[in-house]
Amino acid sequence: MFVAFLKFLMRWFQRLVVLAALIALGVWLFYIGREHQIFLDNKTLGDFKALEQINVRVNDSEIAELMQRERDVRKVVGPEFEIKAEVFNEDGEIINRIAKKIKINFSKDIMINLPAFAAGEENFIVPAPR
Amino acid sequence: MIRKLFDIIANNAVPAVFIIISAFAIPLSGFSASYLVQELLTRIGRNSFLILSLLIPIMAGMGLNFGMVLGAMAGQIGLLLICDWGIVGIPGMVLACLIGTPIAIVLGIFCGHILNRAKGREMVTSYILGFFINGVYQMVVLYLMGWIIPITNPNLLLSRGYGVRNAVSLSGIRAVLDNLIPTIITNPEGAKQFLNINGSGSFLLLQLPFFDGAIRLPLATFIIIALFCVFIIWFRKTKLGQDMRAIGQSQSVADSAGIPVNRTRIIAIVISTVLACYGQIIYLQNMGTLNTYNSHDQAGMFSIAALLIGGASVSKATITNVFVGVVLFHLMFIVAPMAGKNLIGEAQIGEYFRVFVSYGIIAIALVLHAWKRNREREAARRSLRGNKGGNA
Amino acid sequence: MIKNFIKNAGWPRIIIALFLLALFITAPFVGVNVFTSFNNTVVRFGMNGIMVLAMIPMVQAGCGLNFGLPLGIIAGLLGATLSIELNTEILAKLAELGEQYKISWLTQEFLTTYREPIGFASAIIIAIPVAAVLGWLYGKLLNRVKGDEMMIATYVGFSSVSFMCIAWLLLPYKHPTMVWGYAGRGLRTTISVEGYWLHVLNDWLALKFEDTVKIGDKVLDVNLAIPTGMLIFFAIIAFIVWIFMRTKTGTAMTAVGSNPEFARASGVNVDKMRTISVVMSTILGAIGIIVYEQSFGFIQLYMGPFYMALPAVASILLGGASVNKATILNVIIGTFLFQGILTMTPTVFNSVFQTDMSEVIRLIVSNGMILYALTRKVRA
Amino acid sequence: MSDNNNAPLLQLDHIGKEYYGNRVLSDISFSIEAGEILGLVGENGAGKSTLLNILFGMPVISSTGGYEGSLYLDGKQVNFTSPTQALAAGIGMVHQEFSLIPGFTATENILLNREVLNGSLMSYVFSERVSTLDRDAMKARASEAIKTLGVHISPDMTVNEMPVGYKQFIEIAREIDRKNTRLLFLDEPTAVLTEQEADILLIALGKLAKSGIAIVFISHRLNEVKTLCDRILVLRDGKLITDQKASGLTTRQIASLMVGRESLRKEEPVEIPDEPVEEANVNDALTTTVKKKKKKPALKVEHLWVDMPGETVRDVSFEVQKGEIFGIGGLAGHGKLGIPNGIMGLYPAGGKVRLFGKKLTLNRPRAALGRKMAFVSEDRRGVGLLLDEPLDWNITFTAMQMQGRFLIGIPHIFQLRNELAMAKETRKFIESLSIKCTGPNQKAGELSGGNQQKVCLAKAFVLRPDILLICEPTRGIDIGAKTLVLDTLKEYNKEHGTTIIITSSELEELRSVCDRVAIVDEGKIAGVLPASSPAEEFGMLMMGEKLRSALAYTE
Repeated sequence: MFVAFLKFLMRWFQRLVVLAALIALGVWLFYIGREHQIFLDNKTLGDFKALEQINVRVNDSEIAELMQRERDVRKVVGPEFEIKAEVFNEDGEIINRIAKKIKINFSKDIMINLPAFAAGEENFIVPAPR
Repeated sequence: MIRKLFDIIANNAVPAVFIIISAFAIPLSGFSASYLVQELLTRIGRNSFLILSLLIPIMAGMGLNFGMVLGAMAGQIGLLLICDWGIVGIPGMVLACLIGTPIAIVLGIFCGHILNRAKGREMVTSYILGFFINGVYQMVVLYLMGWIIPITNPNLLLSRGYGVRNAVSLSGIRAVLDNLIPTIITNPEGAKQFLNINGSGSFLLLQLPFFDGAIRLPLATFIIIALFCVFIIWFRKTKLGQDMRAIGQSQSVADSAGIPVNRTRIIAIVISTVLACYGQIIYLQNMGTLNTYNSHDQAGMFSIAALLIGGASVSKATITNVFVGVVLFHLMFIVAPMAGKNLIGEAQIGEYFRVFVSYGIIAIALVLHAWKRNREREAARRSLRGNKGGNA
Repeated sequence: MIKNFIKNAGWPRIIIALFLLALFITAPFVGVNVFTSFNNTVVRFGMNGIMVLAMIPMVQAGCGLNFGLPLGIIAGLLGATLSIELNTEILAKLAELGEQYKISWLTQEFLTTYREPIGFASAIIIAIPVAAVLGWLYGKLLNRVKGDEMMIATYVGFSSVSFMCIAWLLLPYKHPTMVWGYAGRGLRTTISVEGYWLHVLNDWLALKFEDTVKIGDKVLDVNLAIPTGMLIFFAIIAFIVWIFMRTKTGTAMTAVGSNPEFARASGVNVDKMRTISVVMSTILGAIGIIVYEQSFGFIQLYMGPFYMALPAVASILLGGASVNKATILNVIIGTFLFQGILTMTPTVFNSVFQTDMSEVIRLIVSNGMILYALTRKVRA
Repeated sequence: MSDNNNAPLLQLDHIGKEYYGNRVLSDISFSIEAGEILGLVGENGAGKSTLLNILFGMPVISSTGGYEGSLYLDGKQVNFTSPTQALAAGIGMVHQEFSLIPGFTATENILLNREVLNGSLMSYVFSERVSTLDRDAMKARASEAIKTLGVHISPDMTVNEMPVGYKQFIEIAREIDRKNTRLLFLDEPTAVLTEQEADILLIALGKLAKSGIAIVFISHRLNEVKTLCDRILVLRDGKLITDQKASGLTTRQIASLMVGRESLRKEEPVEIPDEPVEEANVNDALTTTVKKKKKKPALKVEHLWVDMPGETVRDVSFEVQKGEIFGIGGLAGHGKLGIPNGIMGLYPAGGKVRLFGKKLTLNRPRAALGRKMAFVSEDRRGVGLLLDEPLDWNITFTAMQMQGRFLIGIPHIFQLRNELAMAKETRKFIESLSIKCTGPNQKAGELSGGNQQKVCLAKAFVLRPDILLICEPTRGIDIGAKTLVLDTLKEYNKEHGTTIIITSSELEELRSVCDRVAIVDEGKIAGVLPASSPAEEFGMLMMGEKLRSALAYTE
């Protein structure tokens, strides 16, 4: 009787474990499979003046060349992406190179303020436009 | 002896007729061989899984599971949700399956209970059940989504703010499974050309010496289908499979032997519904667009027709039937409109012809089944007299 | 007492009836014109009644619900299209006959005045033999597949509709109002019956009111047109069916449905009775669709008749019939309830939720009702 | 408490059972030891199947209020509420009807739901049902079980390819394979076997018993019972008549114990007709037999065969005189019901049937009814009645369809049913047969069994038949109704001179009503006796013994 009950308990425990594993799998898939839109925004934000030109590459995507007050969007899949930027001055010379890995975790779309990003500031992520 | 020969012909009459029709229609259509092979491979990958999901209820003697559309709907709900969340690629597909599974299980259990209450008319009941659940599905998708069930992606919603659009683009998961292992079949000559253009590396090249043209093979999908076939073969060998076969042949005997008949029947339907859910997801990843209110309807009818054309009957179906059926049915499907156009100058005729064939073949299969069953019943009664009978 | 009533009527039926009642009660409060809705319900009742009536013979003879109704509808469509195609020929022939046999009333003037009713009648007269032949074949088929009638009927209906799709394209119809203009052949998907027999029954003896009614501080336009002719036609057909079920053959048919073994042991030819019932059902389906078309105004070809069986099946079940017992009263109650829901839900829901849920409700109600009937035990 | 080692394997203590107030078993007590073979014999309706149902825990019993008395297994009281429990306790049962799956092999059938499984991880996570079958081990086990029976059947043969005899062996092998089976019930296992097969089976059963399994053997072949069994129990009318060593009984004694009323005469007030009546009947029977040569018989049947499932008629010939009440008796399943059903055309039949000298077309109920024959089916609810229709329909329908009565209108063109006339006729019968109902409009399904039977009789009487065929007139109805039905028949016969053929499992009933009684055995007539012959002789005929005296009447 007691053994049977234990077996019953065991079986339900196992089922719960399997269920939990499946839910965890779902969450993980959600995490790694989500597609995000990364808005790249070369606009003045507070103290950070818009840059003359900045070329940005998100992961392996096409390079976005952004002049002053320009905005572009790139799509990435997964919780993390790499962003590489080259900042140009008026003469077309590269004055700064930045590469950074950014985590977005579960949030959907984000916007990167490039002047702030180029300045090495931490708060360069702003809410995505609707 | 002659009777046996007659039986063999009778049992394979349907595939034979289709081979003959195709033999006439293929030249009429004027399609090239490589085009046909490409189309067929695509469609085998697209449809086989759905059709395979029909096998298990047939094994359990429940006939053709017209209720498989329930599973298809569950899969579509999974797809709609991942679309809204923006989950793409293989993770998106797997997540859609993961979401669809519990819905399919619940629907399957419901369907199983209903069918247990309608023994002897499983098919017509599951057929009507499909319509009924379709109503519930429409209620959910058309009114609750975007209202109670949060849907935020404006590309999915109707302009009124709730309810899903009629056509949803599945660009995020389009052909992800088919192209997971990109494979090209071509002849050595074509292989060289291909390498020149694309460079080596990302493609698996299969070279067949006499092959004309180059076609893409959805290898990953085929691997999944092969795995599924292995699953079915394995399943037949399990105790559960054995119990289903027993129930399929005689419910009363199985019951008196202590096999839980109703429960086993429900399990059969649940398995079928869940598999149909996966099948529909595979189907739609290939298509790339979801017709929110129509895709599932056609899934059921075409799958059943294909299975029957493959030589299956209401009470017996094998994996071979599935593949023969999918090839023959879709061969006709591809060829008929063109053949119709070239023959009568009206493509519409071919369109209607293939619809007619789909329905007609199901009707004929059902008639033959009922007829045969009634004849067998009579024969069984006659055999009771034994050979001592004195009609001499 | 109440328990018994619920048991006899069945929960789904009561819920649906209460639902309809609730719709009628809410309607005035949300600004729906109840009179118009009621009028629409009556019109739809007349349109669909005969097709629901077509269920009776087969149910009574134990052939189950006639999901193969599209077969009868096809016969009706053939009758309708042929009557338009041959309209002038028929009239000319009648005039000729009038002269030849000196039939005093059959004059040119009579023919011009009654052109539309004659067209309507000829549609029915052409449809009946077609339906009889199709029904006879269909009945023979159903006799071979006893026990599986409903599923096979469904697919016989579907395949015949899709077969006719090809036929509509190929049949040598010529009449310009019916064929595609650009190709000069192949019938159109919808054909207007205006100028032929639009509303011949609806307008015959129609009662029309126009008035305004004050309810509280609201003023409602009452604009009623009761299609008396159509209702009378329905009543006549219903009476014929009623009488038929009381003849020797009708009695035998009922007995076959009730217990085929009993009927056989009493010397009744079971298969013959079943065939007769199928023929009757098919003929009624043919007449039903023509009546439907004269009110609707269009002949719908191609995939039009595809799902026409389901509403008829649901209606009779809603009216209290089971898979093997049905009466005229079931038809009347069921059709009224079903059509009532169809007319009331869109209007009321539109006013309350600003959305049209009627399609979804129709799917759930009709199929839920069929499902309920199918899952009930038929015989102990 | 009690010493388990000395307790019998199974002990029945004052077992009794009532179905809806009908007593079918009373005060049955006996016991079985391991390795013993017990023969259980009795007529149909003696209570054998009820006893088996109780022992096997069939749901029929518990759903109708359980049983009286108690059962002991190894000295411990048990009460099975489902067959599964009985199986678990080691009681096996081989039913009369095969319970085999036709498309499965012998192995699969023997091990049905007891398959040998390969263990796997999957089975641990889900349930045992997802383990694969170990076909080799299954085959080995099946072969062993078949070998125990001493027959050679390939374990890979599918059941639908097997001759009938093999199927029976497979059934038994299945019970043997159950490792814990200690007690085996066999219900008429030899009925479908050839003599040779039966012999093999008997030997196998003997071997089984030696291995310690107790066997309860039910058969009507008394020779087999006598050779095989250690002890013989005779059941009659729900009572245990005798329980003694087989060696002390002759088959003739057994037969007389089964059917014989002689020994019971003192306590039997119910259905024994008064002596004078019986006397008269004998005289009638004799005179009719004498007159036979001169008069044309009302019904002459020659070499009739009928395909009625479970009641196959193989080769039957007999004659019935005009005005006679002719009885057909015999055990269930031997074809007595097939005879009237075949004559009426309800089941495929062949042979020659002459009605008043003119040939009757078989296989067409219309033909039989058209010749003024009427039929009351044994299957009241299935064939006899329209349960969902009112009484007047039930009673007048056949007359309406066959004789065009109860109709108004122009014949063959337009005839409506005359509900007034129908109701009037029905009321007449409700009164004369005292059918308890609310009126002609009540549905037939709502009546009790006895009243339904009266409706069936009324339906036949309305036809004003020359010959009336009645099957099981008293099956499933209470005693009061029984007497009324039988009296009605007798009266009807006397008043209208109608020839009546009654088929019944209850021999006493036949003997009390009929002039002559034919006994059917294995699809053939074993003999025809005047009703006054001793019950014992009827018993012997039923058991398949040929009687010289009976043969005289058959010709």
